[in-house]
Amino acid sequence: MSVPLSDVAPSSTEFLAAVAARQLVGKHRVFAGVGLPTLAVDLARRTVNPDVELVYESGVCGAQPEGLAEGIADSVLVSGAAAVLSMPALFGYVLQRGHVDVGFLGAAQVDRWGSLNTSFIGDWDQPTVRLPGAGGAAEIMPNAGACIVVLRRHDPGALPAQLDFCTSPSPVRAYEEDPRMVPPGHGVSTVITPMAVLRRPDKLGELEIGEVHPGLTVDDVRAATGWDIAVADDVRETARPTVEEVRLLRDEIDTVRLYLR
Amino acid sequence: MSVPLSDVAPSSTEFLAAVAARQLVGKHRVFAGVGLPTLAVDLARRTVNPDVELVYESGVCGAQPEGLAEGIADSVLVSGAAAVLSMPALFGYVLQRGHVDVGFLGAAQVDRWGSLNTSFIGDWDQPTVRLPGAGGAAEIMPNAGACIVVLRRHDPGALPAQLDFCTSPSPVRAYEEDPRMVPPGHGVSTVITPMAVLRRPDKLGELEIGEVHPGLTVDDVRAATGWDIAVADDVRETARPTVEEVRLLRDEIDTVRLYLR
Amino acid sequence: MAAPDKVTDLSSAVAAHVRDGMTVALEGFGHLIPFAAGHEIIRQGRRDLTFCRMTPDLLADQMIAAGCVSKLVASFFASGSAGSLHEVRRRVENADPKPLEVEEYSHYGMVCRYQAGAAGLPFFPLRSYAGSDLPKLNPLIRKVSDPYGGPDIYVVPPLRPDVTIVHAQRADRSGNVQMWGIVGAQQEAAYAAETVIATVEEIVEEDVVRSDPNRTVLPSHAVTAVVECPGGAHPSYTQGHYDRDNAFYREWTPISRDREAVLGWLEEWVHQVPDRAAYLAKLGAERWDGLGVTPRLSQPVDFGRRRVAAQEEAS
Amino acid sequence: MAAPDKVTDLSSAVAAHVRDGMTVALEGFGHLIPFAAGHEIIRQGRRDLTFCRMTPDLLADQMIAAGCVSKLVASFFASGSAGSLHEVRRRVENADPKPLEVEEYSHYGMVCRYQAGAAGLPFFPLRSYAGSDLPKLNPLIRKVSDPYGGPDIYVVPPLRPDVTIVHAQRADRSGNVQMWGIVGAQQEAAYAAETVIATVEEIVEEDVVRSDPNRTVLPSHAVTAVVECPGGAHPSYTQGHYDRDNAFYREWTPISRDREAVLGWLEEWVHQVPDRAAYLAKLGAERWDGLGVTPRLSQPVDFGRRRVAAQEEAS
Repeated sequence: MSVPLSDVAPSSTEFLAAVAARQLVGKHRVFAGVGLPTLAVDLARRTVNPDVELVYESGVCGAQPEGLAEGIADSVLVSGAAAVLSMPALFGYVLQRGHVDVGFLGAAQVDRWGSLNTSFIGDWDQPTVRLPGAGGAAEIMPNAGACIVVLRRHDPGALPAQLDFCTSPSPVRAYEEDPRMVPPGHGVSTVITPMAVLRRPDKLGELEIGEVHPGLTVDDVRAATGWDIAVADDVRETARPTVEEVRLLRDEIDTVRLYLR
Repeated sequence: MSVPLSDVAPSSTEFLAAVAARQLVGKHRVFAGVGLPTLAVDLARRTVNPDVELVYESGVCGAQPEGLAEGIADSVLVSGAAAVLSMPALFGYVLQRGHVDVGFLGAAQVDRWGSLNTSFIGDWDQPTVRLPGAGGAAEIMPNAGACIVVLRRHDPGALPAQLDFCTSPSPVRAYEEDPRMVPPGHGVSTVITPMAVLRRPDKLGELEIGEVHPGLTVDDVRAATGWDIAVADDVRETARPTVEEVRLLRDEIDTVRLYLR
Repeated sequence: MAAPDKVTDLSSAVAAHVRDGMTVALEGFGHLIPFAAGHEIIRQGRRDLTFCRMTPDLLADQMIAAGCVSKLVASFFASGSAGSLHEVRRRVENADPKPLEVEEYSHYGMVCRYQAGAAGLPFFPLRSYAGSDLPKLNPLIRKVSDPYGGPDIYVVPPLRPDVTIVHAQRADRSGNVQMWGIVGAQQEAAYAAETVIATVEEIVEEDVVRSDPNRTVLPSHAVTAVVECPGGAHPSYTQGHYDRDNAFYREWTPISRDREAVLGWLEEWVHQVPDRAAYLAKLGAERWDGLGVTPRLSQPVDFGRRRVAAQEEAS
Repeated sequence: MAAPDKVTDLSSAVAAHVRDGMTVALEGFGHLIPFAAGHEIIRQGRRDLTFCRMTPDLLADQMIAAGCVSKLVASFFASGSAGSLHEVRRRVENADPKPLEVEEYSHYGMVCRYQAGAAGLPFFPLRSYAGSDLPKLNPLIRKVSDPYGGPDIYVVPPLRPDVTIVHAQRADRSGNVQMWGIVGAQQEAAYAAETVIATVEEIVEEDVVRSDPNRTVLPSHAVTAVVECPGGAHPSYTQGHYDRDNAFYREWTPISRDREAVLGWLEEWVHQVPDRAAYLAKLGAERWDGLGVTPRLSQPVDFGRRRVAAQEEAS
């Protein structure tokens, strides 16, 4: 008997959140920002990983929100939480000490090594676009066990051959600066886009195409990527979300359509 | 009309505590250990400096103890205190940041520069006496505005020409290691002994005899000191405690004779 | 022991302590953001401030648009966790109407700068930045070698604001400040500063504070001035008092896109408003009530009293 | 979300996590000293421990006399704030019955070592030791140069215990530990360790802990095992539960002077006693009651609930 699958578009938030949730199998502690990661973690709790624990940049641990959080510092995350830590404790003792297994990150640009740009598009001195900057991503990248990046675009602009600026470096760039400074974390292990799931199995290696979303081909994905991206030997089609996963997202997790359209 | 003076012995705790209390005129924040300093601060509050605030090594600020504290971590200091800080905050943000005006210290040995030994008598490897060690004194000495040392002995053993070990260094020793490492604090400004009050007016200077207790001469004090100690131009006799100061110490501050004999 | 009374009003506190050209930190990580104090700085027309804030959100957009700020020291430039700060972007992208100097770190880099400032240290080490372009962008991010034989490690310099302003739930008159919920890096930002202004929802009796000394984030020795300023964090929130005005944040984005609209908003909501009480009145009871929360009290803990002491008092 | 249950008994926790030759920290600065855990380590006959404790007081005297400890890492060797630790002195002064290795710092040096261990840093800087003999005594105290042009500064290396043991007022079953009163450097000592055992006066329901998340000093992710152990800090104290047994500290000094008396005491009060409950029973109700305190409750603070959420529940 097969589980009924949903036909939501691969570019939809539901699809991306469901794919992201599956990455959390067996993970204990997730460092998540707001938005799609929140949906993914909530969905994972209701499906593949009921014990997954969320840690927020704001210092909140073991939150049990009574409503959907609008932001990582939302008061609903604090009321009834297991702990609220100061930022020196959160960034120093929890993150830098190595208590986080998975970090969710967003980015304007991701390169082949999984380095991220969240600072500038164009020139540093007078950028075309001033992006939000590092935030905690520069800490999450080296210190979390591994990082998952979710992109809402898949084109050579978002996945360029060369970053306009490296905000949060891959271990590969740390190695280039000084082999002894390679951080404990794996860096980006997975990039989820509207077209594919990219994997980076080797800590010092490149991203490769691991899964291609339904209706698309490997060549579509390669054509939309800014460098000549490798293809995994076991490349396969991305499993669609189940009808149940989509129902949970729409009817139980984001009932107010805060993140879902 | 003159205030009636007490005839308690200069070697008595009452005498030393009264002399110590007078050193606190105009000081805001005092870092005090237990014992005689506690008596001195309490007496100062009731006489020369009602606003003086006590900070304890244990992290307690603005204590309003309902009983006489037996130790710097006594529960009576915590109940009703204005704040209890973690040790990183107490030593880092309060002491090292420079919020303490006066530190009270004890020592087994004090040298001419006001460096202290609280670690070893005799050889470091197999000492004749293993003393308690640095504790917080190594932090109080460089970071408090100035330090007051109370000695229960005045002899060449307690005031030697050469320390067996320098636990808490005078700015003079810091200067000898590296002139740029001279700490913000003055170091020891005053040493109160059963015979005299020694002063160190110059941050990089030597202790000198500032006051000689009643019944003793400058020569008595010099003979009991382990080096050829200088004498202040304005050397005078130490003012005796008033009858009222002694009454406060015995009948209001240490009614249970915890520190007074 | 008569502790000094540090209570004053906001305009007096800002007039006394915030001067043109100063380095000023207004901290609060998505919670307890001192908006009322920022608006008072705008009203008093301060200029050339170096504005320090980990997350310059729309408070930064407002203070920069008002012309108070010549330099920003920060780690994340966004409205809440999403929207753009268009005033900041106009300055940085087009120098419109004039350039804005930006000194940029990561979040932990800013936290470490405050820790170094608070502890009187010359630098603070952190395990970030290896391979990043940030040290190239910001030459104040440097490296030291590990005397124990490990790899080099990056360090940041101390941040020592002339003035740090924080908002909290309560304080006593002598300036013992208590806050709960998300406390961010406020203790560090305050201890790092020369002068500290704390705006609070309520000034309480000393015995309220002293019933729970572990709740005190800033002891009186670290606080220069205390101001009672209910609603002082709106449109951000104060845990247990009022919730975040998310609609306000959404409304800001279109305003932020149009410099004239921003200036119009500042004229209407800051310059034409004498103080926070008038601001809240203008906001209206309905909107304000809509941000209210229902009680969820902490269970009390026992600090205990020594029997002898208790008995003495009884007798 | 079903959080893992970390509750166990003390003998199981010590048997599972404390092994011969380990580096073990038992912290608590004059408050919440984990005596019961130390006695269990003695009962189980652990050997060659590197014992880390800022203030090795009579707990150290006892564990060293029992033969558990081959090395001490500490900053102040005294009973309470006064009396000598004669077992420590016999070892250090006369190697009687055998030598004891001592690695010595100042208080802040130890705190900085725990901070470096807790934050995964290679070293931690502090403004102490210039001109002191301590760096000559302890070559692990080193200097680094300031990349911003200031003078050199001393640093200490991280302290990373295999096991840290702390005592606290309460925890929930998943290991969220709450303490109040003097908290010392326990948060740092715990985060610095690989394994953390928390003994507590009482295991409470999750909702007690969650009613006040700011009170949590150690979140469950930092705690390996939780043990309910009432009276576990005697003869030191637990704020709000029982006071320090000052008479016991005074009684210890003469015992400490005579090694045979110490061994006799250990036989009677540790080896012949199965657990802390039996220890307290042996101590006697009268003495225990004499240490009791009368209530002095913290005033509750409001964390608030979002109206929508509150209403949903109501409906």
